[in-house]
Amino acid sequence: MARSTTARGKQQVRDPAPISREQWLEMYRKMVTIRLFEEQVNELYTSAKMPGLAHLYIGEEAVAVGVCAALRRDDYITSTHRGHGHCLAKGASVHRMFAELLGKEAGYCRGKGGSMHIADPEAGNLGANAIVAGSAGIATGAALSAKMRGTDQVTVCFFGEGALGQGVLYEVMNMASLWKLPVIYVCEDNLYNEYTPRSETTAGSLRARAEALGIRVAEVDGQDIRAVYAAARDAVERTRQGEGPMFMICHTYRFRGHHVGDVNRTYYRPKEEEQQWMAERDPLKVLAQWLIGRKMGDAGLFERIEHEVRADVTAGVDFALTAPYPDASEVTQDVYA
Amino acid sequence: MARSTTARGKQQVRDPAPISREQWLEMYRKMVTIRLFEEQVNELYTSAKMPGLAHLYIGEEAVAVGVCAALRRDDYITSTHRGHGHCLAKGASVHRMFAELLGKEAGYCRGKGGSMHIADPEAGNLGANAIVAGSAGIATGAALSAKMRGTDQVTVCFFGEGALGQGVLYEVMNMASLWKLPVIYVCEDNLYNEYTPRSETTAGSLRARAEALGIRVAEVDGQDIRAVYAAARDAVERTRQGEGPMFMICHTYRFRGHHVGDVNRTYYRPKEEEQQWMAERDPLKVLAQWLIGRKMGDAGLFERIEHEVRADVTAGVDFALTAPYPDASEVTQDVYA
Amino acid sequence: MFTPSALPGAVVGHGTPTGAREITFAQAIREALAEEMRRDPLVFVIGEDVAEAGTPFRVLSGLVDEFGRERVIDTPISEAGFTGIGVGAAMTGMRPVVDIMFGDFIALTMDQIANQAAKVHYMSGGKLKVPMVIRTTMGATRRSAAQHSQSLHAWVSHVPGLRVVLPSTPYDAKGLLKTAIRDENPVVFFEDKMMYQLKGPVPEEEYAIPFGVADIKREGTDVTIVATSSMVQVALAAAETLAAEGISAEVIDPRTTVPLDTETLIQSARKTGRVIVVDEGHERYGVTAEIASVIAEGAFYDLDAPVKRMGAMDVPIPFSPVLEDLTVPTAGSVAAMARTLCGRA
Amino acid sequence: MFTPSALPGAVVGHGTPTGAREITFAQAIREALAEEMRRDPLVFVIGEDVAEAGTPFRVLSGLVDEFGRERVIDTPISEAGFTGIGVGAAMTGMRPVVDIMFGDFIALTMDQIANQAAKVHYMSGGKLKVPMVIRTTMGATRRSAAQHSQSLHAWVSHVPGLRVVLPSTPYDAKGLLKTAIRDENPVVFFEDKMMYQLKGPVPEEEYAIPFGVADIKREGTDVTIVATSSMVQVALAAAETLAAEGISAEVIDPRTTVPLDTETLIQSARKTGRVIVVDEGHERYGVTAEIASVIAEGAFYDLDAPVKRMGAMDVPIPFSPVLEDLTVPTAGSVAAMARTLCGRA
Ligand SMILES: Cc1ncc(C[n+]2csc(CCOP(=O)(O)OP(=O)(O)O)c2C)c(N)n1
Ligand SMILES: Cc1ncc(C[n+]2csc(CCOP(=O)(O)OP(=O)(O)O)c2C)c(N)n1
Ligand SMILES: [Mg+2]
Ligand SMILES: [Mg+2]
Repeated sequence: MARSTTARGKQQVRDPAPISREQWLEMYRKMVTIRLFEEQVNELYTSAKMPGLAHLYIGEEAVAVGVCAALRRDDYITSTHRGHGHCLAKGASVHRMFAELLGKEAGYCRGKGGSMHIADPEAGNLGANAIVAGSAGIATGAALSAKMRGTDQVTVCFFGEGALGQGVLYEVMNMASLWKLPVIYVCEDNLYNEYTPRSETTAGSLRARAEALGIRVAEVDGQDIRAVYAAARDAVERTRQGEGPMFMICHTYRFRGHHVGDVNRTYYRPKEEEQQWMAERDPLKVLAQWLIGRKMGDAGLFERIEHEVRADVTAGVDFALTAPYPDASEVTQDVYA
Repeated sequence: MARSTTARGKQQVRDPAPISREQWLEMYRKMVTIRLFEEQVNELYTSAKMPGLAHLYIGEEAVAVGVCAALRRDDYITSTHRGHGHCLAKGASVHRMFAELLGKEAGYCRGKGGSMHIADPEAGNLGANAIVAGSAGIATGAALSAKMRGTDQVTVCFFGEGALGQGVLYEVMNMASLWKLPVIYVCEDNLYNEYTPRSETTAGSLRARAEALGIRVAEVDGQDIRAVYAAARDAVERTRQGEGPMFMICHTYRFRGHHVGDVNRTYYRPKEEEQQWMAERDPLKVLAQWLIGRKMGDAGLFERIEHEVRADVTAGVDFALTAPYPDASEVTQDVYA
Repeated sequence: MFTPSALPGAVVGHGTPTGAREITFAQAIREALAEEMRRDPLVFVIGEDVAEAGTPFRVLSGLVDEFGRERVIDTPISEAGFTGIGVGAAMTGMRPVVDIMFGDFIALTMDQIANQAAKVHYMSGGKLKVPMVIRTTMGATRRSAAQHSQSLHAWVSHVPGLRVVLPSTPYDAKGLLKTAIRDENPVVFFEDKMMYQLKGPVPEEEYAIPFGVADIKREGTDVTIVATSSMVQVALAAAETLAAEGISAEVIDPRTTVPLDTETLIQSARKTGRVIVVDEGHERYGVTAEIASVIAEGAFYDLDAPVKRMGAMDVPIPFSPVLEDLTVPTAGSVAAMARTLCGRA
Repeated sequence: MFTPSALPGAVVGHGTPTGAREITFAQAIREALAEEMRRDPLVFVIGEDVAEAGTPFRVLSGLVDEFGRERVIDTPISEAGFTGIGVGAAMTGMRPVVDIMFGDFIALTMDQIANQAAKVHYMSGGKLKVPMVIRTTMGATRRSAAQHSQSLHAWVSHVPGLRVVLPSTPYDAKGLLKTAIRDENPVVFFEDKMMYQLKGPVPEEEYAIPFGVADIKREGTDVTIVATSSMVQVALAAAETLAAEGISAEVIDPRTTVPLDTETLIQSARKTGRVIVVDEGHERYGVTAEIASVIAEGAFYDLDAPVKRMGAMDVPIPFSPVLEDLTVPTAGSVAAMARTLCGRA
């Protein structure tokens, strides 16, 4: 369930928004897409087909999908180094995503951005960012822009809890609160800043940090897409209506390493912890079980969805692997507009 | 009275510490010293004898004096662009202060620092800073250093409420809280960031911002040195004993312009407001009245103190006016240690 | 890579007109902003104390009265934050003019400027752009000490994706700021605090000055003095002195360090065979190094003497006037250098 | 202004020894830190993921086991904050070694580095000092894209009060880091990520390398190649190729850009008459500009050709390998430039 409290701490519990079976199944499909896309990315890395590294979103799918399901296509998002899930959830195609990850011209950034810089303005994605909290200013500025241009667009700024270490986040949240900007700060609290546990990097209380700036906070189970979606829908409504910024804390967990090369992790987090999250808190299973309980789906249906998605992902990676690299002349293009 | 609350908000009221008449009179003398020093600085400016500008501390004397009275000489302070009061309160001599403001070799920084950079390490003053919140990192680092070196030195970081606009302040307060560093953040809330009222620059609650980081907050009437001193003594005791950082909010007001050249102020703050503060909340009068009420002083005594201080200030400015400038060769000295 | 921006209905100006009314550098900046804000409702100003206060330098006085607080936005003391907000606003259709009070404070915004604003267009494969102007200040001798006196344009000139402007006269200030606001890229615009009260001719009619076009502020034949920002005034004063001694100095103002009009600089160097580069940034690893090496390479076979560089002394700017005045090039020191170069010392 | 720091009980080393054991660049860094931390209890390391993780590059692996979490301190993701904490700790008697994971992130710390650390000693009239080392990285071709591939040493080289070190071999890395830690000033120490696995001879016995002393990595007579950091390896490879073609290239590594050993550079330029300056920072307004103009001035009458500069292309670093590889100088492109200079193209 989504708990939403005002800066003053007043509690109000809301039920997940009642939406149709089709919508739930669409969200399920999107989560599966992210899951299979990321598994394929890992495969590309281990088979040395992908240049550089990538930060997988596996385990956190419910956050990106649940939040983006509450957004319009013309609403904005900004993303992070762990951005594949956000990009796909906001509408990116696996074909062009893979192409970007492989540095191909057909990629979203003509191969110039790579995994950490995928931007898809047509879908409202203002770009992933390789600087922790690097998009906090951009997202807040997009919200100011929407307000000044008189549109009712909402901007969602995704970031990990590690971004709370960056002072600029407080600077822009303060201005968003002062100016009642239509921006939602979505904190994906997966318990680790790279290889350091959150408890060693973050004093006091996450939620109190936003509340102290006069920002309303919603704290939800990030593994339960129904809770995420309900909170997001409420937050989007409020911000669109001009109530000012919101801060969403989504408790989640990355099932894999910090990046594809982070294989031996026991020195910073126990295997048992990983296994427990994967066994009990897998967002795909959580939603599937609920759908089954509500007779909205069964094993067969989920297998079919997975089958269809896998076909799309396979087609996407094949497309990308054979797609051409940008021409050498591209290197000096688009430095200036 | 000083109200001290834990990060969790529990209230506990304490009486001003019972200290001797001599100590109160010494604090009074220090406040008068700052007052007359600053009036002389203004005089130097209007008579075009001082290069550049200066930010006067007049009206805020009780904060610097009350806090520094609770410190040992080997405790550290860091100061701001409005730093003359802090420097004098921590033990600087008016002679060398004036010399620095006039760019003379006898100044605390051999004339190289000027009004905004006075440093006096012998007295524990690590320096004023012309970057808003610029000394937050330095002060926190000094506290880490004291802890690592195993001394029980406390560090006080003075700043105006405008410094809450700078993200670095949250970054270092978070680390101070995580590591239980012996540092006290003293926020001089004089209601204005330069020419903009605090209400237009600061959302939510000042105290909640520190509490959210797990830092204990004390909020006091900055015009009443007894309240300031009591809160400071409590804060210094706690931090020295290893309880971790504290955040002190001192409600105060600058009686003069943002700097000596800021004469016409009505466009950003009403004359009546200034007059009321000066008439009712002058820290010198507040203490004098209390001392008179307690039969610890009378008009004659205060006149004598003012007379003595004025003699010192006059001697100091005369010394500085006739003191030699640094030799030209100084310009390339001390770039590297 | 650079093509001058199309300037709707603008007379492209070169050199400085004669017979026009005289206004100050600060007024020129204000006029450019006001005219652009009238022309384009997407242009807005954001920064500290920009509204009623009109900045501590009073450069923006009156703008808030005409355009209101919605378009002249006072911020908290959060340079990194509101610069980042400018980037996001620019990416989504607005045209922010961000005010960074003292150039020293760009140190707080380098991530937003260099890692975000400068790279967004390229990283996105050309899909996103950041039409933002960052107005800030430079220049010493104001007795403001080491943290309020730096000229840090070398930092941003080093970052691909940024344009960097250094006006030296009211005329250039107005014409270049208009171009900056109409440019589709992030532009860092440096105003020397010491020139705000400088008066000069500025025509009433609309004009704009393209980037990458150096201006020959004074023609000469014996020595070329390449100077930026307020150093142009210093160079012109030196040229005056030298003229009296029979040394003919040519004073060239690149006006933008990025893009840099290397052609004009090299041509002049070829003509005179002697070059001094004067800039108020620190000399070491500063703007004078780039300009000097571009000229030394381009005019290699025509130089009669090594290219001389004169930047700010490589020391933090001291407060004491007797020391501070030693740290920046003066008409006297530039003239002396020219005499030496011309074998008249 | 610069005098080499006194190095208690240290053999001052020049050039690279032969016959010593071989270790990697990363091991050399770790050894220097471990030895200095043993020697001086005031030395400590602070940064992100420096303890158990030993940094993402594993450069610090094992340090925490020997020195504990009190002296190898993991921080939040707060570069500005913990750099500022380093400044304060250094001012009060400690000797912090601050770890900034990627050089691109110094953009977040420029106020702490340039406005605070670099100026404290001067602004205080010499009373306070900041003996702090900032270790960070540089270098592209790691497929890390525009925000994780920059070489920003030009920014800090421009700021008086800082020392800037760019080691090119394991031997230099160890000897220079020891000097950096013992120096009384803020030192920015750049490690090229691509060299961490590079092996080279490093003696067992104690040694340190003074700042401001360039190292002639290879002697030659036809052309001088001044190179920094990993570009030294590139230059040496180019020199090898050139030797086979009968072109004798001298490769000089300044090792520190501040202080810069101008004497050695100029002498070599005088000897060969032809110079190429290679550095991985962006070419425009970069380190190559300063070095090239210093040489062009100092060796003016002995140069047979203009000093050539080769820096990183003036574009944000692209992700795509086929593009990224075009942005940095290579042994091939340096050799080609040398041929042209020597009229062999
Ligand atoms: C300013 C900055 N500092 C450090 C890094 C290196 N880094 C990349 S991801 C990361 C951890 C981020 O943790 P969090 O924000 O919680 O996101 P998560 O990886 O857990 O999704 C770090 C330190 C960076 N990219 N940017
Ligand atoms: C980083 C930075 N931004 C802006 C300024 C310009 N400035 C100097 S003082 C000041 C206002 C500070 O207000 P506050 O912190 O409340 O201190 P007060 O002047 O009220 O004592 C500003 C904006 C600065 N010195 N540093
Ligand atoms: Mg995390
Ligand atoms: Mg204030």
